[in-house]
Amino acid sequence: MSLRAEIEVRRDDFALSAELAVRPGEVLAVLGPNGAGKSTLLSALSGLLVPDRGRIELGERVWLDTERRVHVPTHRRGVGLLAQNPLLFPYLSALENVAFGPRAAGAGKVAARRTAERWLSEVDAETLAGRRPGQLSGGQAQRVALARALAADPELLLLDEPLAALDIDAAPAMRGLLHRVLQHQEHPTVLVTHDVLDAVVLADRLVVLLDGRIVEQGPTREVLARPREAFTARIAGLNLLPGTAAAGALALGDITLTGHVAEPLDEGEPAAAVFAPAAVAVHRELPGGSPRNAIPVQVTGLEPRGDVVRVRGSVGDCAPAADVTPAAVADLALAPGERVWFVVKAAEVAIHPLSGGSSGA
Amino acid sequence: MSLRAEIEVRRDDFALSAELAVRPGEVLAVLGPNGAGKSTLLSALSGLLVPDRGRIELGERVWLDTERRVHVPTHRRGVGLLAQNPLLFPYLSALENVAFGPRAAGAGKVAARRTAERWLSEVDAETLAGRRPGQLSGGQAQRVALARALAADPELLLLDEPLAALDIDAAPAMRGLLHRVLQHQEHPTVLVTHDVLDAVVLADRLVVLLDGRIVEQGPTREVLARPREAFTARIAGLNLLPGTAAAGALALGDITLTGHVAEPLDEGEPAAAVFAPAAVAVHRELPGGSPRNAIPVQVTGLEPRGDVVRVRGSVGDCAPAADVTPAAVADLALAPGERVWFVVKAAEVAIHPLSGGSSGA
Amino acid sequence: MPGALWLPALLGLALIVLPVAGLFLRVDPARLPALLTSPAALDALELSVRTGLISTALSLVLGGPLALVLARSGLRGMRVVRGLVLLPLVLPPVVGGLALLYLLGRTGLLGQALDVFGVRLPYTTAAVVLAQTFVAMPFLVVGLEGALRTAGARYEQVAATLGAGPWLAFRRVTVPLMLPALGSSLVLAFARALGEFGATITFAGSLQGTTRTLPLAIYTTAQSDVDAAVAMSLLLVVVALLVIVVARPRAVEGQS
Amino acid sequence: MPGALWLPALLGLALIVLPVAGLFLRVDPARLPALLTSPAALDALELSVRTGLISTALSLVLGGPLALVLARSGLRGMRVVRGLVLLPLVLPPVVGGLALLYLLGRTGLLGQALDVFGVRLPYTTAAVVLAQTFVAMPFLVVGLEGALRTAGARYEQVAATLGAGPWLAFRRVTVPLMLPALGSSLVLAFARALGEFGATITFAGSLQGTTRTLPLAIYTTAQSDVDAAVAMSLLLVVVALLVIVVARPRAVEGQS
Amino acid sequence: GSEQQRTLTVLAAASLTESFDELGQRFSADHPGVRVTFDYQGSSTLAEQVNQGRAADVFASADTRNMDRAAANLNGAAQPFATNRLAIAVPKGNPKGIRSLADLTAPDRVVVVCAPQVPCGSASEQVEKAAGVQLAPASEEDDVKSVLQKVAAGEADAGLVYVTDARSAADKVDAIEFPEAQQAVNTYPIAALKSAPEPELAAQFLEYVRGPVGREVLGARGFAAP
Ligand SMILES: Nc1ncnc2c1ncn2[C@@H]1O[C@H](COP(=O)(O)OP(=O)(O)OP(=O)(O)O)[C@@H](O)[C@H]1O
Ligand SMILES: Nc1ncnc2c1ncn2[C@@H]1O[C@H](COP(=O)(O)OP(=O)(O)OP(=O)(O)O)[C@@H](O)[C@H]1O
Ligand code: MOO
Ligand SMILES: [Mg+2]
Ligand SMILES: [Mg+2]
Repeated sequence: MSLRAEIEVRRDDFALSAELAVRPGEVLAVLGPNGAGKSTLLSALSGLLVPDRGRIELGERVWLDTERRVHVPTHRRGVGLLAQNPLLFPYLSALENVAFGPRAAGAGKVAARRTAERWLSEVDAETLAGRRPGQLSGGQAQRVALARALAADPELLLLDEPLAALDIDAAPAMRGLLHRVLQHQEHPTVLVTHDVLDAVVLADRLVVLLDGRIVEQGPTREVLARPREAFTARIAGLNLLPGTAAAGALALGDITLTGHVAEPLDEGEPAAAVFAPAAVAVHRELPGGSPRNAIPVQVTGLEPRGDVVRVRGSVGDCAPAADVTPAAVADLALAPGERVWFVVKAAEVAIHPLSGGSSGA
Repeated sequence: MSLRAEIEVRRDDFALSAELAVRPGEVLAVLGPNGAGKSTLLSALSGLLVPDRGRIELGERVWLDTERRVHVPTHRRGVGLLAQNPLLFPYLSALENVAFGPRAAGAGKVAARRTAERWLSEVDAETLAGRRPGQLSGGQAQRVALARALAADPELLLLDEPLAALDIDAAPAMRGLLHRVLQHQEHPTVLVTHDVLDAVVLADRLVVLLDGRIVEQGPTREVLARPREAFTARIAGLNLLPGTAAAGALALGDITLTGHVAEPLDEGEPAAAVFAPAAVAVHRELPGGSPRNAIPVQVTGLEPRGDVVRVRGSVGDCAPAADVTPAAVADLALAPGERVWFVVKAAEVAIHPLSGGSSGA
Repeated sequence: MPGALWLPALLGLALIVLPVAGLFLRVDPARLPALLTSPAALDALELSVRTGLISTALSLVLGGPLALVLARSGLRGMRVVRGLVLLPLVLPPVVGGLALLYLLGRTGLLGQALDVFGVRLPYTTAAVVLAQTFVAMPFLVVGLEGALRTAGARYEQVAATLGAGPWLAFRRVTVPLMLPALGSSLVLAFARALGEFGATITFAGSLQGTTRTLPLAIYTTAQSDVDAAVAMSLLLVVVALLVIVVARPRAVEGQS
Repeated sequence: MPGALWLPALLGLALIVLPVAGLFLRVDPARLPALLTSPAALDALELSVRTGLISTALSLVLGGPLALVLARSGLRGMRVVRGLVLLPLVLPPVVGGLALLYLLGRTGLLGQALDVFGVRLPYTTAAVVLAQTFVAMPFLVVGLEGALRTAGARYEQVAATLGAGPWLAFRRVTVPLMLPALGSSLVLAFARALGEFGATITFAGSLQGTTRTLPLAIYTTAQSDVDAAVAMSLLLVVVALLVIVVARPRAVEGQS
Repeated sequence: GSEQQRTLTVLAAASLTESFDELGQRFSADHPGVRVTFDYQGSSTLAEQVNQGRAADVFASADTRNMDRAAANLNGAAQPFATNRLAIAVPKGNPKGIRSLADLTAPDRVVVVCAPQVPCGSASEQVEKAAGVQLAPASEEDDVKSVLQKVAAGEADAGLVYVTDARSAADKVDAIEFPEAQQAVNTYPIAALKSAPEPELAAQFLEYVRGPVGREVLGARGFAAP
């Protein structure tokens, strides 16, 4: 059964207007900045919030149709929601919390208990079975909440940042668990996340929500490989510089960037140059020699990233990044405010058309 | 004023026993898996939880001394705690929430408001000033809570995962903010985090908590560069294979790994080989030629990580990782269960002594 | 908690405890055993406990759902209904008894109809229960409704996302969440039912063994012997304290 | 909310509303204006509202801190104190009045001491206020304490980590958090004070303009003219509903 | 033998409590297998209850007015069985040395009376008029027992109560009789009720109360014959 939804929610100074379709077995990742409306979207899908206008269908069943005044209440939707706040029932043990869904679905006490035990051990929390939520740490509570949502075996699974608060071991483990679970189910799933890794590992398709509107949508890797929005590019870890197309190149004010053009581009058409920070070299002076793309930037920040340092620069409205070694930072005496050159080989730059006039990063 | 603490907390099946010292202006990062006792530690430092035994001093002032029955209540400690749950006062606007600390410190209405406005704009939430917490998204609430904690300008700042729930733009921005704030203050700070990046960027020193005990401690980069615990190694993004020292090498069962030995090692002493996943090449067949370290592993998982794929292997109790390109994954037809060789050049391997008998990864 | 608040708190406690303590200091211990084991006292005690428990149960069965409707229905006009529920509290109990009498008495609106089936309520033990329920139920409703609003519907929503229908959510979420509030509300209602006097004497009369509950017996005794009446009050107080302090299940008090 | 719960809810509402409605249907509208504007009725109304407000305020000032102590002090023995606070609820009000009389009356323990200073409480309006406070305060204490325990100390702890001392945390955290519960508890206390009869007549007597509150006036009137008394009850009910439904500030109801 | 047991239900004015309790016991003793239960309340409340269809055998009121209100539900005419008159009740030993109604008007005297709406209150008004004094009471109570109780507790220097009430509390109050009391003699009527489940017993009880035993018991409590 696939999910088709068209939702409009209006609040004082925020409006959500989204249209989505998720096929059976498919996982749709929703990414977007804080306050973009991700949680609001899940609330509407789950029926906890009644949109001002819209239509939601799962397979043949119409869950919502504001025009025909149809509104199926949450518990009849067979929807499972893992909200941003775990909200474990405080008077039940972890095990009883997880058994709640199976019990609600009609399972006997013993069967529900067994199911709950299985899920608890899946999230690596079997030793916490007897604890009350008040006795769990933040990450432990999050894992139990995840187990509870999964144990209910809903027909539409809605996950709001399921891997938040998890430690460095638990996060990959839970991600792996979700991967296994989601891969083998026939129901659609909507997954809200801030971590592109979750989207990459878990989702088939990806939606980027900005300010209540869907600005990008498509197969995960495709959207990430060819981001059209600066936000998308940033989550993809790629630099995206928007400008206008020129023959085999991109004009960015008075800078021209050459690169590999994926699709035919008309001159003057809006387009973007996309490249990885790792492909960027930083120079104090404009280097001579073989033709290269060189962008004059002002350094705005330095962020260690594991074994490299990410140097953030600013040029016009854009903030491209370069990953360099700590040694290079020291050699170049890089510091915020310094003016340097970001140099990137043409072979590393992809130039994509941009739909609509999206603004700079 | 520096913080010196020695704390023992016992619960049913959990015990925390930690001793720490944080110098004025220093930031101490606390890392550790879920349920390790990080939040418990902060509760004890803030005075919300009275340890069973212990002593806490900030500068000359004794906050806690269970032997002499001294217990200074939280509000007299001048301590600021950003807890894992934002817990904004629900009946106050975002601005009033942030102004609470300055007001408590005796600032006038107008002055407190100005301070609050400044901090709200620091966390990029000035537009949310008038909102009630119920009208904020998860990430927005987190930012307001951070502003509230900082605006109180405490003498000891305790932050429990301050960057959780933040989006890809907000997290670096808040990290930058914290960096600026923490760098210029003379008070000690204790920062709990799951993200090693936070520790690297923000902390001078690092403590690793495992199961209620401090297992590693030292200057951040030093600890991360020379992890003695598998957990530390994993958060550092490095592989750590524990074994016993042999001349210029490490014996790991019947495998011998050669590498750079940082400190003199006695033969037979417990030691570990540490190397980056990026330094690992994956081969189907054991490659011939110049001497290399080759470890036979079984593939247990594949995780896309931005533009590379992290291949997790298992050998004995250890789970080393290799980062390879997606193309390589396809070429080698890597899949869980396959048996392959992890090959790493001796120059990339560092061999460190291990304190005590820490177990495998 | 500001320490200075202990002063008014102790004053408040004194205002309640001192008069009652003073009252009982007047009781002649020598007369106590005889007074407390007289058939009149024992009959009244038994009747009071029995009717008090029944009307508390009735308050729960009717008032619990009413509280839920007030807190959760979200209908307009609930403000007014909430006010109506408080009426029995405002009305002097005697007027409440009159109201019950006029409704359910032989000439009353409903009483006439009941009479056709041979059911006559006034002056029966059932009338005592009704009178007590009338005055006690508002306590339960107000107490529970407040707690329901404070708790909000969050956990019920979580239950819905786990597939729990309204009944299941009610049984397994609302009820357990409300246990502490339910406990204190039930105690309030039971205490009020136990102490009920005016509505009972007006609607149910005062016949030993049938309708003369402990407060009524105390009143009647006071007509001739105030000190004996005070001694009987002691019985009432002891029963109430037993219920409140000892019998009240710990579980119901919530996690502290 | 399970739909089936509407049935008992409506039954419960009917049990409260029908008798009261039936009562008022008996009132002869022609006599109403004269009855309600009689000096006796107006004096009583004025006295009731005045004393009711004062004793509600007193209940707040003494009972609020008491509730806080019960909920937050964490001392042992609070179980028993909590039981003691409920005593005025269990005691038939007349016995409560006696208790006050024996403590504060001319021959009473404290009364004798007060007499030395020329202070005599019985038969004064102050006695009415004391009697009403005695019976009304427990409502406030129980209602507030329940809400305090439900809310827990989390937010007060947050305030402490922001440097707020006990007073500031009390004023800026506890009080605003408790506003909804405070609202309903105050209404309960006011309603109970307004309806108070037995303790007042026993401790304060019944004199028009000084101590004869509306319930006392109603009772006295009922001795000779039941219908007139019922009409006066209408006055009481209207005042109570006004306070509860209209005057009760919206803010106090909490965010729904 | 509960099978044979019959129960007679008597509704009686509160001021009859002690007398009727004793009468009831003696009636039971004279009529084996008969139990008498009493409901003592204010006469007006009882009259109202009778009119609302309360099933009982006998109604004894403290005044004719309330008996008249219940006229429609009486089985036969009400018959007087006792009279009562007011007295001044003062705390034991009469500390303020009160001798007459006029002594009650002294400014510092705390005097308590019944409200005019209840029988003892209207009687008080009549005697005041007869004595030509105007009392300034501290409180107007709803029943005699409340007045008595305030005097007994020492909260009032004096109160106007029935002789019978004063006598029942003889260990706490002294009764001071005064001549004007004769101007407001109160008659107690008794009647069987139409709704009586035990009309036969009701008739017997009426006889008993009005007969020699009744007179003896009532007389001992201070009631006079009608
Ligand atoms: N009850 C409310 N009233 C008014 N505005 C609200 C309310 N709840 C949320 N909002 C606003 O709606 C917008 C969308 O909120 P939502 O919670 O859906 O964001 P989100 O995408 O989930 O963000 P986050 O990543 O921080 O969780 C935000 O701007 C938020 O401030
Ligand atoms: N009230 C309690 N009673 C008993 N055990 C508790 C209680 N609170 C926490 N614990 C346990 O104490 C341990 C430490 O908890 P703590 O919250 O300090 O962990 P943490 O390091 O902050 O974890 P996380 O990263 O998940 O937030 C955990 O095992 C937890 O289950
Ligand atoms: O015996 Mo009465 O009716 O209280 O005056
Ligand atoms: Mg959200
Ligand atoms: Mg924690």
